[in-house]
Amino acid sequence: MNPIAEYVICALLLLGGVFTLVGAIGLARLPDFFTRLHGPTKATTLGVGAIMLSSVIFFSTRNEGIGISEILITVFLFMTAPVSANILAKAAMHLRVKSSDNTRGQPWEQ
Amino acid sequence: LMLIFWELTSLVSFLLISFWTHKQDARRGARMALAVTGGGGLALFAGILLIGHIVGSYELDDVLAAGDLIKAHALYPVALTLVLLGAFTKSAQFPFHFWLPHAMQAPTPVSAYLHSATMVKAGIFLMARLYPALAGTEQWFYMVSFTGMATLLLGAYVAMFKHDLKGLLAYSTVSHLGLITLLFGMGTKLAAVAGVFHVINHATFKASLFMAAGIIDHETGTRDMRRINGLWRFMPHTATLAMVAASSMAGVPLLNGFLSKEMFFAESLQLNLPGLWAWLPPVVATLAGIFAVAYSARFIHDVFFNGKPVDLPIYPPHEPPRYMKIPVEILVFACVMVGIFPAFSVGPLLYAAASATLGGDVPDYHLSVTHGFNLPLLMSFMAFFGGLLMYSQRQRFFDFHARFREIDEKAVFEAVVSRITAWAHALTGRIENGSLQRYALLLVVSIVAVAAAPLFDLGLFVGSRGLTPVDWPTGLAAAALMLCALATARFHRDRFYALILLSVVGLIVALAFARFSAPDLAMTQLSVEVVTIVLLMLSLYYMPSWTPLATSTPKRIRDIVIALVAGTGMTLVTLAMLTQPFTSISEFFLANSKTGGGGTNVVNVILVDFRGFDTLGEITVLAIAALGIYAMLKDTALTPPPGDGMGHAWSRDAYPVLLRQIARPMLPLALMVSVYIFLRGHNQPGGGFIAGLITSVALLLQYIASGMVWTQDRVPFKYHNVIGLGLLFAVIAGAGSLAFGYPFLTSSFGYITWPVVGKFEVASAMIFDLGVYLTVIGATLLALVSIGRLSPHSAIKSRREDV
Amino acid sequence: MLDRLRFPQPWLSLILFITWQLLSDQVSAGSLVLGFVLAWAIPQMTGGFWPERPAFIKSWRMPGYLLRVLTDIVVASFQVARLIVSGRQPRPAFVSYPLQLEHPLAISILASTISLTPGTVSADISDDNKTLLVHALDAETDQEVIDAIRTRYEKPLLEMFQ
Amino acid sequence: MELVFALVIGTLTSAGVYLLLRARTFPVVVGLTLISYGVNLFLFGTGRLATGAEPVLRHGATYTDPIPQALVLTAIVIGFAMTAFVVVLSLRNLADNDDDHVDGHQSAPTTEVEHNREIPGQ
Amino acid sequence: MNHWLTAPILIPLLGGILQVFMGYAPLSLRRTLALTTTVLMLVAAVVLLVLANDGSYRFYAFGNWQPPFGIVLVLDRLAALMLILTAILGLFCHLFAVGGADAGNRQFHALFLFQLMGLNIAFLTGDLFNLFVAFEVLLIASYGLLMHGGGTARTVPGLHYVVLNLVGSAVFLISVGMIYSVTGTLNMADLALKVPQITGENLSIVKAGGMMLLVVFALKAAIIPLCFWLPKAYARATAPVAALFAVMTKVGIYAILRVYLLVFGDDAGALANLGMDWLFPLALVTLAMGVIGALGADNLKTLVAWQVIISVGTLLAPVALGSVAGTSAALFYLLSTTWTVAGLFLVADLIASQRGSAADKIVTAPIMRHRTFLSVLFLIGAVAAVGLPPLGGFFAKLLILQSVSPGPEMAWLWSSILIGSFFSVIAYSRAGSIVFWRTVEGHINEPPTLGGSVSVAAGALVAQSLVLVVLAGPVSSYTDATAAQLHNPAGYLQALGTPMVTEDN
Amino acid sequence: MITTVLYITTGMVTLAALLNVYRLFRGPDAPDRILALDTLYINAIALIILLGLILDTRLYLPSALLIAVMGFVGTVAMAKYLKRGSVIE
Ligand code: NA
Ligand code: NA
Repeated sequence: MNPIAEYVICALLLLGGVFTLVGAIGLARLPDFFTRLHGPTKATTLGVGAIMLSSVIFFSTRNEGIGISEILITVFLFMTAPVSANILAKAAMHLRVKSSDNTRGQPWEQ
Repeated sequence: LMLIFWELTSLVSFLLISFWTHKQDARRGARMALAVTGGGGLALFAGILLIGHIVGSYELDDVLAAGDLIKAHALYPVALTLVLLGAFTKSAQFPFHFWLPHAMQAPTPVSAYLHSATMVKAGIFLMARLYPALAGTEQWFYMVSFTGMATLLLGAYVAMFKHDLKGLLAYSTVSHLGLITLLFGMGTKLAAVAGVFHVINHATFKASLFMAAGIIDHETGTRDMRRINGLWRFMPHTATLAMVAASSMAGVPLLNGFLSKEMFFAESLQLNLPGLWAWLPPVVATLAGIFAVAYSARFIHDVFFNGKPVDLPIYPPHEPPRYMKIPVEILVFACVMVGIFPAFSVGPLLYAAASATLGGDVPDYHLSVTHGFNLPLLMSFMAFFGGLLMYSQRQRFFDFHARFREIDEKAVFEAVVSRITAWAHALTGRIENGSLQRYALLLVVSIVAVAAAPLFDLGLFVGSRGLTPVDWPTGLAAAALMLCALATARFHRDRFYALILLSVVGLIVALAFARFSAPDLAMTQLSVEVVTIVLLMLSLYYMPSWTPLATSTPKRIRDIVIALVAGTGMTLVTLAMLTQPFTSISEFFLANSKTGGGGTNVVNVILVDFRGFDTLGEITVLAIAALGIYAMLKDTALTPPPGDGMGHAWSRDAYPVLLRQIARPMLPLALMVSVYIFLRGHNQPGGGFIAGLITSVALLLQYIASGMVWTQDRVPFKYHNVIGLGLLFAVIAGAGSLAFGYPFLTSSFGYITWPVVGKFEVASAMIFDLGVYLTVIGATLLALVSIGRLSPHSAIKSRREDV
Repeated sequence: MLDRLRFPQPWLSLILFITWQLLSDQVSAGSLVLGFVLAWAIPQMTGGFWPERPAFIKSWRMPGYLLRVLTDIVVASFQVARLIVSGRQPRPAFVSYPLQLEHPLAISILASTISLTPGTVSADISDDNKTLLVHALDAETDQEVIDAIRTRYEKPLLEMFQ
Repeated sequence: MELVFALVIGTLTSAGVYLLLRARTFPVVVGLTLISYGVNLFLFGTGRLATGAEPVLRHGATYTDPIPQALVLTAIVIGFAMTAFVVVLSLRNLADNDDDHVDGHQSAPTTEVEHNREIPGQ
Repeated sequence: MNHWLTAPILIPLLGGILQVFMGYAPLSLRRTLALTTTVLMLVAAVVLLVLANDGSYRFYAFGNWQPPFGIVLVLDRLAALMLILTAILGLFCHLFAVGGADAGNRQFHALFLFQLMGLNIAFLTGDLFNLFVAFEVLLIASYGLLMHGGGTARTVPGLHYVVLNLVGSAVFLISVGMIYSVTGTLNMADLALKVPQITGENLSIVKAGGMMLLVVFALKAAIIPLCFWLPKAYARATAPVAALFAVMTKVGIYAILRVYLLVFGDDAGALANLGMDWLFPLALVTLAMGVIGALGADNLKTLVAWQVIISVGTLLAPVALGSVAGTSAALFYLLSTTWTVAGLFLVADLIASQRGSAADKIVTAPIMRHRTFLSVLFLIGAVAAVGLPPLGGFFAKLLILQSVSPGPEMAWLWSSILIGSFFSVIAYSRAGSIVFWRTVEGHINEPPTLGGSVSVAAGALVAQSLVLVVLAGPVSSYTDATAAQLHNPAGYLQALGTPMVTEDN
Repeated sequence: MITTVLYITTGMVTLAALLNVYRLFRGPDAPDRILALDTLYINAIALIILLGLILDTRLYLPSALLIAVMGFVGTVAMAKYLKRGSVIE
């Protein structure tokens, strides 16, 4: 395992961990549902993407062929995250979940 | 064998009595008769079994020979009581006498044959046959004779006051049976002979009286003695016959009745009972004689003389046709013959019967018209005059008798039966009250109770393997799982919230499977998890969205306690089990998976090869469940609540754009993934189940995103056929080996090398897995789409074509 | 007849082919052949499920677009992370974004990109596919959000789909 | 590790049994699912816990017992079929008797017990 | 290794699959195909009976894997007995169903055949987990069949039946888990070898597992206190289904016989005769409860349903005492009571169809059509059920009473059986006389005519009690041999030595 | 060096998962809970990949892939129930 790969993997892992944690913190502390929606769609998805990348490098540099099926997982995540965010937002608006007071503009009536 | 005919007679009598079905009391009488005689039969059944057990065989002569062995045996008293119970109920002894009079409802020929001559005598016959085996002991004497005495007195007394002709005859039969039983009870050989003799005599005169009563009934249309008077003028011939028979019943000299009654009186004197008791049998005998004479006198006088007949349904009565009287004449003639020439006429018959009863040694007895002037003769004269006296004062006796409320045994019996049934109905109603809560509680409590003992002495036990340390992520995950499980129980009233918590629990369970080296399980659990979520969401639509509080607090505390006990039990067992050393048959599978099964994923090879039959059963369960669900929902109409119970109506927009667009590419991609997982299943985690579930979920997404009708048009096949095809493939994969003489489900595999592609494996297990794949898809989709079709919108449109 | 045998949805088959290589972890002769067969077979079966197929004109520009989106996602994540960590109260806003794209797939791609990229989530699409409701996490003025989306994402998509 | 595993199974069983004894079909179904999770984990545990010992043959590896894994896989699928049936049956029960009581007194008038029903969720 | 062993499983499976495909074929075609499948199954059962009658064990290793690793089918006398019992019962129930009860659900015949398949697997399998799978197959099929037929009456009892059995299945898994965690094997013959050698704490684990397994089988066999779901469920099921269910409780008893004589039998060391001391009193209480229930029944089907529970009690008492004669008597009674009860369910349904609105309620009602024919059937059935001579029921009870040796058990057993019969005489005679004789003038709207197949099926099942009397000799000698075979499991252990099919032979 | 980093990352992701569970419990409305559940699914993917890395095996990758596909469909079903009620119609 050559040193450069090791460092890259560690960096990606830490990056992934931090982002996942930040996404979760966002989810926990942000005031209303709609603001919380941003956390997972971006931070968590990127965090998991980083961990996926580290896994690709980890397995590819172990001289037994390349390990790239993780990429597919990331592709699926990037495809589905916005859709689930959208349908969740629609559901929240339907249930008239109140957004925090300093929000400019109003959600649409469902 | 005898027992079978015994029961048969009680059965036949039941049917015959109830011959006149429309009459309500005929039915009741019949049922009562069946119940009493049936019950007695069962007791006899037990008695005979006991005797058979003691003697070791059921042959009659062995039993008779082993008389003293039986009497000495510890079980003798029990056996005797049971046998006697059978005899007494059959021959209507006190206290089981009440059914006989009510059996009188049966039509005349039946009652004549059944209730006077044979069936009722069966009890006596039984005592006679088993006399040598059972008689002679103290217990026999007391039970038989006292019952006999009681029946004798009671029968005679009640007969007196019966206004119905047949009622009188019936009770007189009861009384005479009592007399015979008493004779057998006395224990002396001579008494037994007397008993047999009276059996013969009673049969003759009682049968003729019954037929006479039948004739009177036939001629006058009634049997009420108060209305039948002075028939002498109308049918002198029948009258004379009846009077002779009646006087024989009363024990008038020169008739057979007198002889056996005289022997009875003689025997009652011989009984050497200690002290004061010595006088009891003769007094009883005479008293019974008095009553007998009384009711015989009533039978003669009240019917044939005593003034004019009162509003008879058929008037004027006249002599019955010739053929009806012949049997009566024969019988009466027999009475007279036996009365006058006893030794000549009935001697040999009596001797044969007696020897059968006494097992050979018949005492010398002397049959003659009279035995000269002696005490028995005196007793019969006293009985004669006493009876006439009593009859003349009958009016006072009637008033005296009228004071007792006339108890109708039938009503009592019916009341008892209906009270029992009402009580039974109430009891079952209370226990089996149709509450699942209670049944589930009973089941859980029994399981806990049964497992408590062994687990209690297991206690908190850690086996020799000891505990391994916990890494804190696993610990945290376990804590989260426990928290969510308890939260599900706590918040189960908010149904949606409970389902989310349930999905979290499911997810962590899947992670646990992955954590403890079970990739196949993790994937299966995840896929099933999601399909279950979709299933629950589909059904939650129709359910109220929260559960009102239904059980009272003490009950909930009780349930909590039971749940905790069950939980601790499981924890104890798991802890003990996990830490005990373990050897299992798994080495075989690890060794033979590649060589024998042709795959490196041992779990998959076990599923499709080593234990393929389990999987065949399993996919059949899936198929049946889907068919059952389809059948259950086929024509069920369910109207969903307008909103989600929290005040929001359902929104109109069913298919958001973004979801529809994403669903388009997802299907081919998901299919690719499921093909990938299917093909690698044999060597890497994967296989038919998981691939099938992925394809089902992909198709479900189409149903969710674009609706039932849109998707249904694009699905070319019917799910029933997919299930059928799946099962067929599985069976073919298994049956293929039969052709080569190998057992069902034997797999074979080989490697094929193609120019470009190189070497790849072809296994029969692959076809089996394909069967699994298709069945899973067919079953999952048939089930969930059937629920989908319930919704009002799709229900209408899809009436046209069925899934 | 022949062309039906060819590729009804060429792009989809290509994606599927690449997916198969990704799935089987190594690009071997076997995976290529099987990938090709599957990439051809599956679209045949699932053709019906994708009715209104877009007519790509300039599809070669798609990779460039994806690369831009990826870089923006990374940048956005840092921005959002900084916001969450600072604990500052965000200034959220609902912005109605007038769409110029017509094709539902194009609109979906735009909406997904918006959700994935900095500070914005596409909350809803109007029934007439004319406007897009965007929720911005922390934006001074609505116009700022609209302009950013217009220039960075809608323009390239318009070129591709027009 | 074994203690935690045992406690998890115990908790799942307790929660499941409590819900099983409730008076409505929905909690009963949820209870049954929780119990089946507990049972599947228990059956899985009979092969003793092992980390990284996947029963997929590769040279130089120790393997855990594959039998319980096969049994649990079968149990999960059968459990799914049964859960699906009982859910649909409770739907059918709703359609036939339009209430999901299971404690004997079908849709009794709201007894005083039900008046103080809690506000769900909180 | 005789392929016939798989016949009772493959025939209904293939028949069922055929039915699944032919969901939309004309009804008459489907009926003939379904009936031919049941007839073929009967033929297979007869062949196996002849094979098993030579007293030897036959084994069939699926997938050609050496037991205890693969799953093995075991054919002995007991299995053959149960197979023939189910095959005959299945044929007549099917004949009755074809008379009209199978309408309303295209998949009725598929479910019916899968139910028979599940039963046959349960009787033949020699593997404990495969027994669980067999139970699941026959349970899920019975759920589907129980809900068959229109109307809303059977949903609630159906729900009770399903939920309770789900709990039962969960506990079954736990027991298998407990036993496997110690013995490390699932094959019953292997278990019989390993159970005696268990020591220390493992003993209490396996004991707990064994006892819980007994509770599961007790739930299946409907022993008190786990029997209260049965009356409403069976009374409300459609007639042929209820008749077929008469054998469902017997599966529980078969399982007790098979597992508890083989694995926890006399020579099971510390775990010998596990739970049998509990079973005897429970059996008698079940009998008493059945009688009370029968007395309190307000319609014929409920009366017959409680009769099922009475026969369970009567059947289990001699089994619990564990003597060879007891087991043999129990098996004889099992044959007689299963067919009789099934016949009574069918007769009750015929009566119900002829009495218009009064159906089979024990109340006064206008005279029904075909009264004489139906009353004769009911009479024979009732006499056989109660055990009055001269029918089969009597001989069975006679054998049971004789099988027990003097002592306290004998007193208890005799009194409960005899008193039970006494009260059931009252119950049946009361029901019969009210239903058939207590009639009132009145008109029943057009009662359907009695179909040929329907009355033949009901008649045949009831008539078997006569047949059993005639064949009492050979049948009781067969059951004696079965009981003897069961009580020395040495033969069963040869399963572990089943020869594998190799290239040469 | 990698192993220590792996443990740190696993710790962080586990903490993230716990925060999600916290939000799931507290979440005032149902959409919050589904969002928490969906994020939990994504965290689970991360955990599985990390497990694969720790154990140095690729056997768990398909499980992670499965969660990605399945988690999405589960979330969609729940959200659609909240909004539309009937998931399939
Ligand atoms: Na008179
Ligand atoms: Na964004």
